[in-house]
Amino acid sequence: MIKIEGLTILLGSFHLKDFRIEIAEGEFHFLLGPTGSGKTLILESIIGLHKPKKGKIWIGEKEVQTLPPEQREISYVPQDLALFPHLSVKENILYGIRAKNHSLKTYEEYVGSLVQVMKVEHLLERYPANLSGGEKKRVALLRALAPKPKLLLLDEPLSGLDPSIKFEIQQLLKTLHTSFHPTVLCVSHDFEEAYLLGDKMTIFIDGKVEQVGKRDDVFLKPRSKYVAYFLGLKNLYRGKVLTKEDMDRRWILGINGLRFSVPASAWEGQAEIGKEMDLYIRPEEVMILREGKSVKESLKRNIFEGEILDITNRGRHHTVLFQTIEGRIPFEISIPNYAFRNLDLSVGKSVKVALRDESLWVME
Amino acid sequence: MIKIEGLTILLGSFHLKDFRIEIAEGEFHFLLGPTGSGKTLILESIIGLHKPKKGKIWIGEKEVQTLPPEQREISYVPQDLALFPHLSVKENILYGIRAKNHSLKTYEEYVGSLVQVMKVEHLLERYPANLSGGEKKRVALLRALAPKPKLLLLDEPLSGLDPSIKFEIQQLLKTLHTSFHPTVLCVSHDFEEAYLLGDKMTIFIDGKVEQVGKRDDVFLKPRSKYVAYFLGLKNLYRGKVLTKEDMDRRWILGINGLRFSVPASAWEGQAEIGKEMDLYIRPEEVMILREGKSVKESLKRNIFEGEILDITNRGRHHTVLFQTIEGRIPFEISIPNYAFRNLDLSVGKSVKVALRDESLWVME
Amino acid sequence: MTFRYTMIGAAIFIFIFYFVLLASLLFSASLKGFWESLLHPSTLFSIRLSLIAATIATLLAVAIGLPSAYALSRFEFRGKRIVDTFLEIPIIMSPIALGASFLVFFNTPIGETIQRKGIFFVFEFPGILLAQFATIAGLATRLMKASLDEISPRYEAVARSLGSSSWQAFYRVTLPLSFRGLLASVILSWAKAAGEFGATVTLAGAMPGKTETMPVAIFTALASANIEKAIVLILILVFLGLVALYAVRFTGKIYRYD
Amino acid sequence: MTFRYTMIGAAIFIFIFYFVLLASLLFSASLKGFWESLLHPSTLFSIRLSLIAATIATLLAVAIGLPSAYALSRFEFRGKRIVDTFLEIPIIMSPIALGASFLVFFNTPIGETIQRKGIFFVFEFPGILLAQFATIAGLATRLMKASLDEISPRYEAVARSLGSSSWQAFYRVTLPLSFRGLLASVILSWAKAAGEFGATVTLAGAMPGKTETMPVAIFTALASANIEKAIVLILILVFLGLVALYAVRFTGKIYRYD
Amino acid sequence: SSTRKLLLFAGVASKPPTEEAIQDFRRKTGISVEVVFGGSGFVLSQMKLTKRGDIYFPASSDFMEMAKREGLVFTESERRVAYLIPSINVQKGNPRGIHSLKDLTREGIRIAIANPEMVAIGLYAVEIVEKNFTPAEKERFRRNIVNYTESFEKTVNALSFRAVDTVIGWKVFQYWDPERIESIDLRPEEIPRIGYISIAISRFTKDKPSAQRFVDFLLSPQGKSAFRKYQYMMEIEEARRFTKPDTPVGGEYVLPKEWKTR
Ligand SMILES: Nc1ncnc2c1ncn2[C@@H]1O[C@H](COP(=O)(O)OP(=O)(O)OP(=O)(O)O)[C@@H](O)[C@H]1O
Ligand SMILES: Nc1ncnc2c1ncn2[C@@H]1O[C@H](COP(=O)(O)OP(=O)(O)OP(=O)(O)O)[C@@H](O)[C@H]1O
Ligand SMILES: [Mg+2]
Ligand SMILES: [Mg+2]
Repeated sequence: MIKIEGLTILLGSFHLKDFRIEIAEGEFHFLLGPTGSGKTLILESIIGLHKPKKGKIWIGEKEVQTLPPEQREISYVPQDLALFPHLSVKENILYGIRAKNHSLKTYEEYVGSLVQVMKVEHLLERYPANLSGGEKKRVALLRALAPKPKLLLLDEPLSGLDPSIKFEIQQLLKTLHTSFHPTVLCVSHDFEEAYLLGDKMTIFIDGKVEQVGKRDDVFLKPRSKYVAYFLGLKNLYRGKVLTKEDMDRRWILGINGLRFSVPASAWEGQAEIGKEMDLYIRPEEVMILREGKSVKESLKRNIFEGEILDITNRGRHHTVLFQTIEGRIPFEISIPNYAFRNLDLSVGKSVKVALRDESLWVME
Repeated sequence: MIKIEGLTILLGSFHLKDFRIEIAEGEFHFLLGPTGSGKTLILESIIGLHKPKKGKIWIGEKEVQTLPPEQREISYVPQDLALFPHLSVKENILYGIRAKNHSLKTYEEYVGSLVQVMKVEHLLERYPANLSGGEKKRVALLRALAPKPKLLLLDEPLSGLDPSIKFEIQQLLKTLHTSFHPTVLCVSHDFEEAYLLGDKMTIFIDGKVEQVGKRDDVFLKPRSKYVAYFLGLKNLYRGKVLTKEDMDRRWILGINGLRFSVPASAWEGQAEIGKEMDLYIRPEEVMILREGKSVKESLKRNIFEGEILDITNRGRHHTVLFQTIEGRIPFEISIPNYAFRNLDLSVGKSVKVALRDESLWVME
Repeated sequence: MTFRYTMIGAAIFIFIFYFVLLASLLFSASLKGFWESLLHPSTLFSIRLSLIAATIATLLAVAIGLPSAYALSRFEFRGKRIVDTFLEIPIIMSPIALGASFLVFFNTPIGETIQRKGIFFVFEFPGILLAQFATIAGLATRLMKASLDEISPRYEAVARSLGSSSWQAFYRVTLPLSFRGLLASVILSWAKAAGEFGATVTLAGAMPGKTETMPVAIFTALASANIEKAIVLILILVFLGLVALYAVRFTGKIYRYD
Repeated sequence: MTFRYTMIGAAIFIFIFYFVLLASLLFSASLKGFWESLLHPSTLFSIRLSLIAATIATLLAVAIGLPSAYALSRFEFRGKRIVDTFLEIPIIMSPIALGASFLVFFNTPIGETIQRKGIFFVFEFPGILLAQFATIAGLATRLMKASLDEISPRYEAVARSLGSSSWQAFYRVTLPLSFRGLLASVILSWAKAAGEFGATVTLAGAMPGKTETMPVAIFTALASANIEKAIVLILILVFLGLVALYAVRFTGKIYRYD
Repeated sequence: SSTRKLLLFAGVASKPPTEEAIQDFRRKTGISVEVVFGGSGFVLSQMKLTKRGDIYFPASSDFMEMAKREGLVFTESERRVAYLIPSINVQKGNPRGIHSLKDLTREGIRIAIANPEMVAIGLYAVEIVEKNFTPAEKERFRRNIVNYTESFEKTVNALSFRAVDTVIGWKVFQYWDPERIESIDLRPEEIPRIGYISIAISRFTKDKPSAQRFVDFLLSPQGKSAFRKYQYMMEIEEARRFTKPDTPVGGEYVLPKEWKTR
């Protein structure tokens, strides 16, 4: 649907080199990067509002980088929405169809169903100044979708919203995508947002594409420390491959004298013995063992003894900061409230934890 | 430490009547409200930058509403930080001590320890323009704390940040509060932030204080539908008290023909039979029963049969949309990934769920 | 609150300063002389001439200034800073010097050719337009640029992504959005054109019944020792200006932007 | 991209328009006459007088305009809109009308008392200051207000919460932060004061060696039919103005604000 | 050409009679005259710069001398139109009690004269002072001068706006603004010269015969009547009533060095 190659943007002190991305028809693709990483500039280059230094852009079969924005058939919802304040909601929505001199007739049914899905029937005669934040977002999305664009670009559609409105818009975007299957490229700096809505995502840090993939591929298998850090992942440790076992199906990773048994599937490449790698322990997959309770065979490989340093109640779950006795490796463990109530934990208490295979991931 | 009574702000079309709040010494108090609800205006009234229509403000024993801001001894960190761009980090930090003509000597040790806790030693000679977002926040906090204010006001200190920086600042605020115990009033529209950092909070919707309390009192026991909605809580249902049982220790709440057994402790007041109330089911405390597995006696009171309508993977956990067969009541259930893997759920599957007592809360 | 009162006091001082000036004009005018001077054909001619000339000059300044303002507000191009600097030429240049420069220019071979082959400016109506245009073009461009700067370029961006050409985005979106601000700029420029004296009198001359605009008529009234008439003319000019200023204030913003 | 080129073209047109005007002046000046006129004592006097008068008038305008600008930028007070409107009086009022108004004012009982008991303005050096002050006070206030508007009031808010009084917050924070913008406003006002003609000549007269500022000298040169000298004086004035404009451009912002 | 038009550069001070004469002229000949008014020197600059115009009619004789010197007018075409007598002009009612030339040397009298280097009446004023004052009186007189105006109509303004107490100007001033100005006649022996205003045909004329017709018209009885209405003295005899019989008309007076400003 859309393909970008070798996109190079130089603007003042900002440099972006050889950016590439590919988005399939109907895909909801997220472009994730920290603030100021150039996400908006990339969007503007795709639309044709910014002339990049270099690069090719295809939409469908057509190379578009020489076309003016109005011929690219890309709709755009900027972060500040930019609803036309001098036009009513209805006129805002119909702007694109009118601008292209298309007949309103042929769009009637489609726009009507959009209006219904977006629940804006009662707003049509109002002006943008009289809409609430969530209503504005809905109208802006509707305006962008009305002329049936080949591609829809969203610039941080969920940031800066009150949590309740945020939730509403999330739901709406989901519904919208399942009902109308537009091809969407959405920019954000919030991974959780991307995880919730996106099919695929491109993570983009310091001018470099760090990882492209399905949302779970990224979340469960971050390809680098930078990605992990960007996703807000904790419990990262540098270790070294000591040996392999179980017919090379598992490796033993040594960290501070402790031995972690990691399934080989946790790394796509081959790892020789002696190689240094980052281990990531997923907090919500660590199990705190209840005294006296039996443990499944598969969990016995990675059992560590340690002490509880801190307990934080995070409302929907608790976070326990645990530190191994040997090696003094601290890691965070996240446990559901009902489990926490049963465990009778307190700061300073000695406990044993078991690491499920799902909790382990290595990175180069 | 600080007490406000009858604060009334009229500004253009904005009206706020009789706002009151009380914050104890050393408390980390959150003022939560939706965007545009007047939080910043309240802060400005406390500082003395906005002259409210009416109202009394005490800081310590002193009534301050007639004092100019510079005599109120309140420090302020605005949302945009407003670090003085023409002063170095060091000069920024010392601004308050200098402005009051205090001797730098007496503050040396205290400021030194602040600088250490905040990890800004290496930044002292730089200018604000050359700091990263997180560094700027740290310097702004430090500047506000340096002159030992009686009260520290923070205006949305965590909004608009990249997730990784956000996390860093959260940790810092926690450390800061545990090390120096300043009295803090922090404004936010994000409950999760407040939950993580605040001791107490005031929730403030549509010009009305809806609830004041410890963070868990608010989170676990929202006093009204508005609060619940603001907290982003789902699974709210209107029901009627049918009977009481177990020596009035439990009520039976009827919703769509289903009977929910609610512990009387879930409501502070007395509820007569026939009274209409809102029931809230906490998603993370609902248990999906594994076939054939035995159920604790205490859970047997609220077991419902139904069907799975939808499953959403939210990364750190899964959300299951469940609907009872009888009464067709839909509710969201949140389960940890490891539990989800064991349950073998799929859309359309029939399951039984049990509601723990902790999952039930009623509101008027 | 002495700080506040000092600051506001200064603002009030400026107000009183200009107010007293206007008041003393009113105080000195005689009612009888007023109607007589006002209804005199030459006064009526000057009023009409000033209105027409200022209007045409303003239209010209808008025709050229609006696109310039747009270019300066939206585009980066080589020499932008120099162009921007040159907009202030009429501010730094004494009007009389401006007018004299035109006379000098029309004395050069190019200027002569323009006059011979095309329009005669010197001592003619087009000369008034040229003098007023030169005086206000910079100001008008500056003011309109400020109005356009207030309109987020995202509106145009969205309009273009929805299929509008850059022209359409300009007149369907940017223009209506900035209309009030542009109108205010235009009115202010118009008032300045209507008050232009030095350049007009130098280039177009003080020719009664031909190029004698209001300010020029004030000058000739003063110079031929007709003070009553001068005061009346000043009052009329100030009145026109105040009406224009009031119109500017009246053109508050309709739309709240989000 | 015809849209873009049309818009930029218009901007370039304005540039060329003013540029040709300046160029034709240079083209017409004779080098010999230039040095002669420039070094003539009366020219040197006019230059000195203009520099001194414009500087003092600008200082006065800043002394009163800066607090006014601050009040207009930061405070709400009754009559704010009227004050704001009156800042444009010198724009809408022809300079010659402004000067004449002063003459009228000093002819009223109050004005007479001021002159008799205090300072004589008419045909005196203070008259130059008054004329220039009246011309630039509105502009200076407007420009300085714009500079102050750019500085977020939060800086002051923070400074005050840290213990600075409103005065201290003003001069320790707001002033240094807006310094560059204020400086640019001051320079532009200065250039306008230096180029002021109509009001000065009407109020302060054109007495050589006493009240003959540069623009007045240009006028007297023209009025005594000494065109060569007029051109040279215009060139000097324009040169001074361009230096000032260049200084304005040069005072770019030092601090990036966040 | 069919619609003949003349362009006249005229001193603004004699605007009312000039306009009337132009109207009469057009009625009589069908030739319309467009006129650029202004300071006499200013309009001369305009004429010089634009190389246009048919007739030059300054309100002060010295600019005519300059025009002749620079060859901007045909010297032989100059004609005197009206005669002017210098006098002391004071505010109406004579609040400062100025009755004679000597009164101008009193302490605190504010005097304006026209710029003697540019304007004829200024030069006349200097000559009057030089001729009638002792050096001490002259010094006091000079101290009282607050302004040199760049045109003589500005001197009238100065008086009308009561910016000065007195000016040495033409006697005719009192008729221009009779509500504010009155003239104190000089004694005949105090008047060194009779002033005049004259008209001449411009070198740039393209229609010399018509220009000549206008000049002739102005000097005809009909033309003169317009000026008479405004109390101009159109014949030398009228002027002689205020002077000694041998007082010269016009002529050269070299400005003493001490009066020079440039
Ligand atoms: N017109 C411009 N001139 C110079 N630099 C610019 C311009 N526009 C953007 N930049 C710089 O380019 C970089 C990328 O900007 P961009 O707005 O694309 O970032 P972003 O990833 O969208 O950030 P955010 O999450 O804050 O929206 C920034 O450092 C910005 O300062
Ligand atoms: N100076 C002002 N004049 C008129 N109305 C104002 C002014 N300042 C704020 N308001 C209005 O008062 C209301 C409350 O503003 P305030 O900034 O206190 O809200 P807030 O709760 O801080 O919102 P946010 O979360 O967006 O910061 C808003 O509706 C705003 O539009
Ligand atoms: Mg962006
Ligand atoms: Mg706020």
